[in-house]
Amino acid sequence: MVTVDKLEELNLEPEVPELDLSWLNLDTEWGVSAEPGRKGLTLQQINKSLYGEIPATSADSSARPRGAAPPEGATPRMTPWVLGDATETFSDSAALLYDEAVSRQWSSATDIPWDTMDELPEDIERAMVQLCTSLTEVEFIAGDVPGKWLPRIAADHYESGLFLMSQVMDEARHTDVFRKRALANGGGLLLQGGGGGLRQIIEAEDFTQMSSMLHILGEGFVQSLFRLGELIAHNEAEKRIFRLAAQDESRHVAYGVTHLKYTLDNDPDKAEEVHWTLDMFENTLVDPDQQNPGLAGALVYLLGDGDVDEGWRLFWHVRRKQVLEYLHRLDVAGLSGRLESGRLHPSLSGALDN
Amino acid sequence: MVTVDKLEELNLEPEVPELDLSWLNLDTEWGVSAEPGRKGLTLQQINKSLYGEIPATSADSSARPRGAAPPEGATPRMTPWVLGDATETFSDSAALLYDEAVSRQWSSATDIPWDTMDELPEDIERAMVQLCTSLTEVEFIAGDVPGKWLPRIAADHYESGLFLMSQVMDEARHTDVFRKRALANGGGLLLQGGGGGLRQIIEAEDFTQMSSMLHILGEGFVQSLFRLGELIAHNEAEKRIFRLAAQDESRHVAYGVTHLKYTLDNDPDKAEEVHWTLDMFENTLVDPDQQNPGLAGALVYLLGDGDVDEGWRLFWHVRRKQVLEYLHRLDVAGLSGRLESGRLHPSLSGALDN
Amino acid sequence: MPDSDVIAAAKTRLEESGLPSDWLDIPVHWGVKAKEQATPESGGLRFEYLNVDVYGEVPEHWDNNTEIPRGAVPDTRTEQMGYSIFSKAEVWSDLCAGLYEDAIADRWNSSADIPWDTLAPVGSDLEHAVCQIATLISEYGWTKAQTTGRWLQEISYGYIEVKLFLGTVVFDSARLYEVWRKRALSNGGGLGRGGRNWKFLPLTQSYTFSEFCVASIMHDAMLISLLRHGHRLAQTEAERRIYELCEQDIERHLKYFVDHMRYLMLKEPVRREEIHRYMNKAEWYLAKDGDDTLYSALGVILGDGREGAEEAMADVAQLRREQIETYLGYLRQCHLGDREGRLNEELRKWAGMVELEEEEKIPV
Amino acid sequence: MPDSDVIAAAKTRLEESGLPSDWLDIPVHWGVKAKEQATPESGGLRFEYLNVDVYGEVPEHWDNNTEIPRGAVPDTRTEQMGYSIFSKAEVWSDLCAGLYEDAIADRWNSSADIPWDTLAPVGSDLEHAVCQIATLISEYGWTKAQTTGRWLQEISYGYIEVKLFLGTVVFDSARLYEVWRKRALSNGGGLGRGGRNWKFLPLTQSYTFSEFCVASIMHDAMLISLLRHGHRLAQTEAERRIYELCEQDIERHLKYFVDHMRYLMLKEPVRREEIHRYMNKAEWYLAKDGDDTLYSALGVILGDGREGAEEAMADVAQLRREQIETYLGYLRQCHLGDREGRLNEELRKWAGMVELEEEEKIPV
Repeated sequence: MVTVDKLEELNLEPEVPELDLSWLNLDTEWGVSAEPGRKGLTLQQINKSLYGEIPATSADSSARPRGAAPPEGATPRMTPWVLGDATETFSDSAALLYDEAVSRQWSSATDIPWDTMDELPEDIERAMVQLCTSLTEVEFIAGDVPGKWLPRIAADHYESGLFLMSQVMDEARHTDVFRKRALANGGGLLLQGGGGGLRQIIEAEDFTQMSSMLHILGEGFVQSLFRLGELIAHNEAEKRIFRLAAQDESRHVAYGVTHLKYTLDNDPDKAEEVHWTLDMFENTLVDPDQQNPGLAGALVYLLGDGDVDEGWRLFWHVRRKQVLEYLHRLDVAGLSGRLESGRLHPSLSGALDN
Repeated sequence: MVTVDKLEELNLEPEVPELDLSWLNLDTEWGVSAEPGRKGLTLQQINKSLYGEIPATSADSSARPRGAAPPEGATPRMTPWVLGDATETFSDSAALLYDEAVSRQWSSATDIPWDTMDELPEDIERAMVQLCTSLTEVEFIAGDVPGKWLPRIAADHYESGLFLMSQVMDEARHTDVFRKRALANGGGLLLQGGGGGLRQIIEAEDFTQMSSMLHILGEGFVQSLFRLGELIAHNEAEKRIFRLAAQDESRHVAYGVTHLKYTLDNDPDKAEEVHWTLDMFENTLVDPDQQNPGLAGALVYLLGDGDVDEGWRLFWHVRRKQVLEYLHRLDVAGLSGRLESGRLHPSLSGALDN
Repeated sequence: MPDSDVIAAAKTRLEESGLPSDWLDIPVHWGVKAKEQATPESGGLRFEYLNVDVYGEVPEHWDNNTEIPRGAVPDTRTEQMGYSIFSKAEVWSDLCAGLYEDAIADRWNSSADIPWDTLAPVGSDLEHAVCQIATLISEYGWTKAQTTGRWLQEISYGYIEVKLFLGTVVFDSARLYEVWRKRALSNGGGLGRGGRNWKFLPLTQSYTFSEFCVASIMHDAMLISLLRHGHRLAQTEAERRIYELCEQDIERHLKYFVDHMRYLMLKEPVRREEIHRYMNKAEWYLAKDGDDTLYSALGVILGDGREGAEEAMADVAQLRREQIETYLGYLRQCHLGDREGRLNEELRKWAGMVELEEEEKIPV
Repeated sequence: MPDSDVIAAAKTRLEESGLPSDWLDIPVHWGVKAKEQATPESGGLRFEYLNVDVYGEVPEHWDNNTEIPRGAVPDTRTEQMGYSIFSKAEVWSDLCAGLYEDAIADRWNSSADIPWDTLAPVGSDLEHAVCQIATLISEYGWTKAQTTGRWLQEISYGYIEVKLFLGTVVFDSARLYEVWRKRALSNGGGLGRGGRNWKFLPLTQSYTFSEFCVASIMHDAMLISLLRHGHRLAQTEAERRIYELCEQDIERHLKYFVDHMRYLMLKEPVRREEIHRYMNKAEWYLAKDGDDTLYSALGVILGDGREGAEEAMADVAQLRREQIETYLGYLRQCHLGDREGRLNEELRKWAGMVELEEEEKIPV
């Protein structure tokens, strides 16, 4: 802590700020008393009266909290622009998901029983650290992307902003925990993944398109896999990593689904644009030119515990579940019919036949 | 030119595109016949009927030309966002200024009588190349800035877009011509200018604020100086450079003034924000910490032709003219009262007393 | 079966199945076992413990513009990802990894960790004043999260520790936003008036990360000086706790910003004048924006209502002086002690410092 | 008075007047006199002639993030300006300076240089078709200017020649936009239907300049193949002139893009696979976006109305094949001849090329 030294050259009395009491008589909503509930005082509990009303559009690029009075005098354009339409970024569940995120934070240093990791056979250890190499890359981008979008969220839609801020934290922890696993037990980091759609997520310049790639398809697939983490894990530490990470991913997926639902409910024309994006992103994910040589081999190898045929069988089991859950999420969001219309990429619909 | 070689492996008939005639029956304005006038077929002449109507707001971030029918199917978000309100970027004179820009392009290679440059005394040559070093820096940023803003201009307000495209070209030529002068006659490039407000122009995230700095104050001061180029030039080549560059700057200044006028006519609240920006930018221009050591010395030296006292006298003559013309431009744009209210920076209002 | 045979057999099985196996060819640093340091006494498996062997070598210049983890083998097919920071000097502090783990260990929850039930009605003036302060701190929390967050996409993987730590800053800032919003909306009040935000432009307009860091030092110093008066300003245990917890977070952020700037000043002393330029800007906006809402609200609290406010303003002036002193104190820690002699004129008045001699102005 | 005395005297006068004089201390390369090459026969004082002595040394890496002119003496106070491209390989072509001057020498004016009075009424179908094509070319001109323009703020002064040339590309693209708009609005027609614009995403979303260049090669190649059929497509001298002048501009742009990519491939061959990735993307969007409006409008023109359009589509198919061949031809010039074997499936059909063997797909 900096001690407050007297400055040597300080030899005058400090100027006294002018007393201005105009803020005592503002026209804001007054008399609000949110009461803490079972989980304490959550965002949902303070979203009452005027303060809980979500403006459909916001032209305010400043940091003024929703419901506060505007300042006197001019304000600058704080960020190049904000996404003013609620349909661009909002989700009815954002406040709840943020509350959950705060209460379910965990520590990769202390909440993983690292001491349960015994030495693994070298082939299995290599496969695991290869998988973790790929996962730490994926999670790295997954944190950069919400960071990119933060300055574009209107303060009037603060719930989505807070959710994204919590996602930045979650993804830092995921980047961290998979790097820790790679370096914890003798293996180290192996082969970079070579892209595989990460660039597509970060380059998107439409929030809903980005979210449909990142939250629904990308993190959705990851979550489906993590929920089957028992098939991959070889000890309690690894199981716990997948379980805790899956819990985080669930919030991100839920945000994506509820955001898309909010958007489509209010702007049904957006559906075709999202379909286009998914056409592109599904194609990228299965494109041979984009294949991730490490991830593919390591995952199959781990699933079969060294038995590659068994690994393939389980891989298709996982993939089938990924695709079914993906389609289900789209249904919930109101974007149905990709399978029925033949729009789902053949390599994904093919997985349903296995 | 690439000759169209037959590809060796080409052994099939090319696929025939599907004939779709739906575009023959669109709902766009039809039967428009613009007629060329004295200066040929200018933008102003084709701005007729619906095609000449400027939408007050545009939500279209695509490249669709104003008045064209929208495509079938979804369009992506082409740019992160566009400045949809006409008040953000429009100027009633933009079309005219673009037409002028096209017809008044000149070549720094062939339109400057470089052979009129005789050897100058070394002190004068050095002062001139120092001035040109500073000017080529200023013009460099002046081209980057419209480049930055181009993707943000709505296609529906294409006139401003075209104007900025012409400014990019003009500034390339200015960057070029002052570099040419610096290297033409034995001197070379001297001392970098150290900032002096250039960063403030490029970092601004509001178009009108940017334009008030770049077009009105920055280029305005430069134009006032160039119009007195006779005081600095030592030969016909230099005179021609200042004269031609001043002509270009006039268009840029005119755009800034007419844009600000358009904005204030339609959104008077913006005035205070622009005042704030000018407070900051005037302060930067005269801040001792921002001073450009080369420019100051070289300019005074050149004005006095080596006689520094005379140079100072003429410097204040120039500065007075710069300030008067600046205030006049603000008046025309509808932002009056900076002098009267004492808001004009003292170092500038002081120049009026000289 | 010896390990080499195990791997050879694995390769054969993968290849027969049409799967790539080159990931098995990569030489492995088999000795790297970070878990061995992960004891409860050492705080579990902290990120610092990963920095062994090649994985701990943080390069002066990182030249890969993809998401490749530091220490992994590149795949040259990968698209570039748009990072722009490849220089250690621009972002580094040795404290990052530790501060990241500290932030996680110190985590708190504004819903459950604040004793909200200790809130009790205060006079209307006081409630207005507390809510006004809450509104302005919320606003800064929002700005801090937005402006810190945007740097993530700029910093390359070479400096992963920095990015992880910034992730905690974003999250802490979210909490700074919401805990004060909660305070404003939980005791019969409401939000006050937003600020004019000009003072935040140096944060939003930063072109270099270190520029963002000095502007953050200024704003965080202003805030922490205020938070340190929490014991005087708080009316209840709930508020006292909010002040304390926020102070702990901001202190952690400042540790990083300060240590990074110290590192930069040592590694690239030639940037001193450039950095002063950024401080000129940050201070100019702070001084010019200076509306008196915050200080007036403090006056109402310290004066226990509007009647006593006028008298309390002398106390507030001392507090504002402390803000400037604190800011300069942090700068001294970064080897930027020369700022004292160059501080903005207005801020000198706030601090009661003598005026600078007028410099000769060359008006070009 | 010897020169050194002249300078010393000048310094004294400046200092007595309180003006800085250090700019007079800078060692001057007194021999640099570019004007000596500026004869009418050599095209006046072209930018190429400036590249002498230190001023002509274009560095592999430029490490100054300000607006400092190449060859000037730095002022370390200067704020960084946000440039991101500091590598010669990423932007360079030796042709830049010359192409910049060529662009200026070739300048034309769509108001006065097109014989608009030669326009004459054509049948309604034909007018619709011409206007539809004009609409789509306008759209591309707009996109080209916007997407080229945004690179200016990224490229540092070290590569000033590139920036000057890109300035002409922006301006040419403005003209591409407006001359076709003028054509649509001057002969009793109007604008047609806008395109879906997905195919332009590879231009707007580029993260590296070279990625932008390959996408530009693809789009410019598509356009120039069309423009080269101007003699068949034009109904009047005015249109013929428009086709010719636009072709001349696009040819100049392609010269730069192609020569730059050639340079990059020679200097950084390791980037080949990454560049293919960008082409995958550009081609995928082009193929997927492929609405048939443009080709149908060409069919109506070549078929002299809607009745003959069906039959003319075989001709249009040949033209579309030429577009792909032209694209591949330019790529061969950049040492990217291997693209032929990796071209997008759909575009292979356009070109009548045999299908690629299906690769084993690993669906992860």
